[in-house]
Amino acid sequence: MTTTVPFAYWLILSFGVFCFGACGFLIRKNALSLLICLELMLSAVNMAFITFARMHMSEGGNILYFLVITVAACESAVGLALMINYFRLKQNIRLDDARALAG
Amino acid sequence: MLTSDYLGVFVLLALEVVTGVGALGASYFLGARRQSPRKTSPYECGIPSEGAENQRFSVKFYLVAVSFILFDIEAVFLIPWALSYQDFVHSSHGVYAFVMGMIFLGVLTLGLVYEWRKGLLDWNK
Amino acid sequence: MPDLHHILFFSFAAIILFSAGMVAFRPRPVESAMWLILNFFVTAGLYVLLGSHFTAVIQVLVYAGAIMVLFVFVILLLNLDPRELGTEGGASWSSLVLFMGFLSFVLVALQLATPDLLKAPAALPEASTFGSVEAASRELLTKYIWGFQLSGIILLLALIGVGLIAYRKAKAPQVKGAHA
Amino acid sequence: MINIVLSASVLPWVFFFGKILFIFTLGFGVIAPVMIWVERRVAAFVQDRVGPNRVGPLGLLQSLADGIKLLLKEDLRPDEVRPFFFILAPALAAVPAAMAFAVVPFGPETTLGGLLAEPARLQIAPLNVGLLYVLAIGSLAVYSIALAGWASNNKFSVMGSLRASAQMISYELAMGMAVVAVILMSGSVDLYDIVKAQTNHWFIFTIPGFIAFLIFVPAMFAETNRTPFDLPEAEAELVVGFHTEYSGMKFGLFFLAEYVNMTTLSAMCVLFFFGGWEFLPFGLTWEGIGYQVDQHWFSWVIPFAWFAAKVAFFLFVFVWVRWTLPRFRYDQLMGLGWKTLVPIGIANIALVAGLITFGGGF
Repeated sequence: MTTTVPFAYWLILSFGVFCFGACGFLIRKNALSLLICLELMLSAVNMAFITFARMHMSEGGNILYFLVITVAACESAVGLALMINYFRLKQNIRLDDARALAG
Repeated sequence: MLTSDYLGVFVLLALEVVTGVGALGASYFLGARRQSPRKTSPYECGIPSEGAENQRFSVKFYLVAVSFILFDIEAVFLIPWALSYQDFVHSSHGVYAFVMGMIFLGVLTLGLVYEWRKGLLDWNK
Repeated sequence: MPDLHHILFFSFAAIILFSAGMVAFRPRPVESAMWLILNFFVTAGLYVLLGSHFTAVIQVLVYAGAIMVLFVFVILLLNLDPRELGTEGGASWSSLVLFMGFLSFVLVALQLATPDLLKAPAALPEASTFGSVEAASRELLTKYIWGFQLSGIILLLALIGVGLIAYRKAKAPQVKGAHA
Repeated sequence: MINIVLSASVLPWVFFFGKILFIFTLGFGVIAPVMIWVERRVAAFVQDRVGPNRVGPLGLLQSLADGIKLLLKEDLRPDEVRPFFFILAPALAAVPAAMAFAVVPFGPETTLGGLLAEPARLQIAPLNVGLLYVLAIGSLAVYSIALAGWASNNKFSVMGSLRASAQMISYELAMGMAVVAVILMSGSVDLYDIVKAQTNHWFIFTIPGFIAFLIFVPAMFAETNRTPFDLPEAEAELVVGFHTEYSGMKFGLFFLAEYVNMTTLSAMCVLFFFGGWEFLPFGLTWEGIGYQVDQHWFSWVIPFAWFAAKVAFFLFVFVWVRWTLPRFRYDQLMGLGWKTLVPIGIANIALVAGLITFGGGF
């Protein structure tokens, strides 16, 4: 019982999802949707990892998938902490107002 | 067929969603319909609601959610370790697996101790 | 040749791409968060098709079950109204062109670089333990032990980081609002 | 008609859908209404009154009457409520709890008295990632509560849903620690092997198993928002918590979801610590005492009835505790979750690992 779909389709699908994430990342004006699009991009990258793991029949891909998920979780936790601090200072999370690098 | 294992899960999910939506649909059509302004205002023991509608809440809930994620992933990391632990013991690498597990648990307890000392866990202001 | 796998793959792929589009282009963060949860679920189904069950379960357990809970919590917590969210750029034409550009570049690259990617993949050997939980955990504990320990340390660092950034002692002004 | 059903090619599918329909009707149609009736009767008994006895013999049809009443009530939708999520939350309330039932092995491996070619498991989905699937589905129960509170746009329900979800995720962590200890002891993630690993001694009778059980029970109560952990729904403070704005069948679905959740968690507790469908510990399994599980096609019913009796006992404990224990204050509740259960869980994992490596077995 194996997948009979050529691996090219899997890679194109993962890249399509990555493109959606990247475009969403570039368009969005508020920090929350930015982080959500970031998670989408990371999920697309994971899809590519698993396709390559299945292509080369190596467990390494699955383990690397596991590690990428950990880093994604830490990144979203810290990203949201920064966003809450930003919200405390400026009472909104519009990214257009984040001009002064003085923080 | 490996995916046939998940067929059972899929059919059970379909059955439940159908019952959930079916019950709501039935009550939508069967139920009486008498809308009145008092009925559709937010419920506050009968008195008309006052105070800001969308309030903000203390950041404590966010901190609980964050520590939940980070400890949940540490628990998920422990599961593969626990799973292959007995194989390591049988192949006489028990001490290796034990030491690796204890290092990981130590890092995990370090995080918990940090949270405890910093007061992220105690709830009253 | 519509065998079961092709049908399943293309239906899952359609749902994933549609929900990814909705995540990127829906203005309100709540809806994009919900579409993202659906995306993670169907991706887990895709991983089952690929044969790696361990990653499918981890995807549901960690992504859809933990990270998205944090996002839904923050959305609930902040309870933003549009004024604070910032005017939405929306799906302007420039983004669509950008997207098409990315995609077409990859299609060409794939065609030229590795033609054998387009052939049907080799069958999974019958007794192979690829993707099963036992194989992944044995590999994690032997070959990738560094990844195992360093992830523990990364999680600890993230915890300390969040503790420093987001937590103020009671004296600082809380996020304005009732004390829950 | 019978020989069509029994012909070799159709039988596996009949067996497959038979299992699903059996578990589904049992879970939604039988256990939830009977549990509502049991709860009201036990509550009445504790408070020295009679409880429902008008509708049907001994009031058994009372929950059916309530169900029809809820169906006929008005589908009230308060204004400025987020409509899509307001309806999505109750519809998906019972789904995670019932989905976890797909992996519960409710009986021994059987060939239905020779009808099936090779012994098939009495599980809807024989996944080898059983326990991880249960944890994954368990972590989705938070969404319906969080959405319900946020969608009904009412101060009390948002506060109630925030508190309820914060409590659920904290105790989910404690449950994860208990589950890791069970995996360590049984050495496998498949629920079937966990039950098989308990043939000669149930995990409740081992020291680390008992500690894991002590962690699992409060986590069970907290996951289903039952007393003593039902502060988010405490009538006195928060009106009714996250389902304040819900009435009619939507409230009925939340009510049903609570009971399905209780059944799933009791089944998990029986599987992890009380040897699932096996008769007694210390080798007295069904084969041990000479009962042929595979003789007739209906002979799996006895072990299943024994498993159902154990689950029923835990459901009774749920109801019994509700009318005896006082309610926790919220900071005590979170303190217990984070400051006692999680550290004990970590220490228990270290204890089990040490016992297996150096102590030669727990």
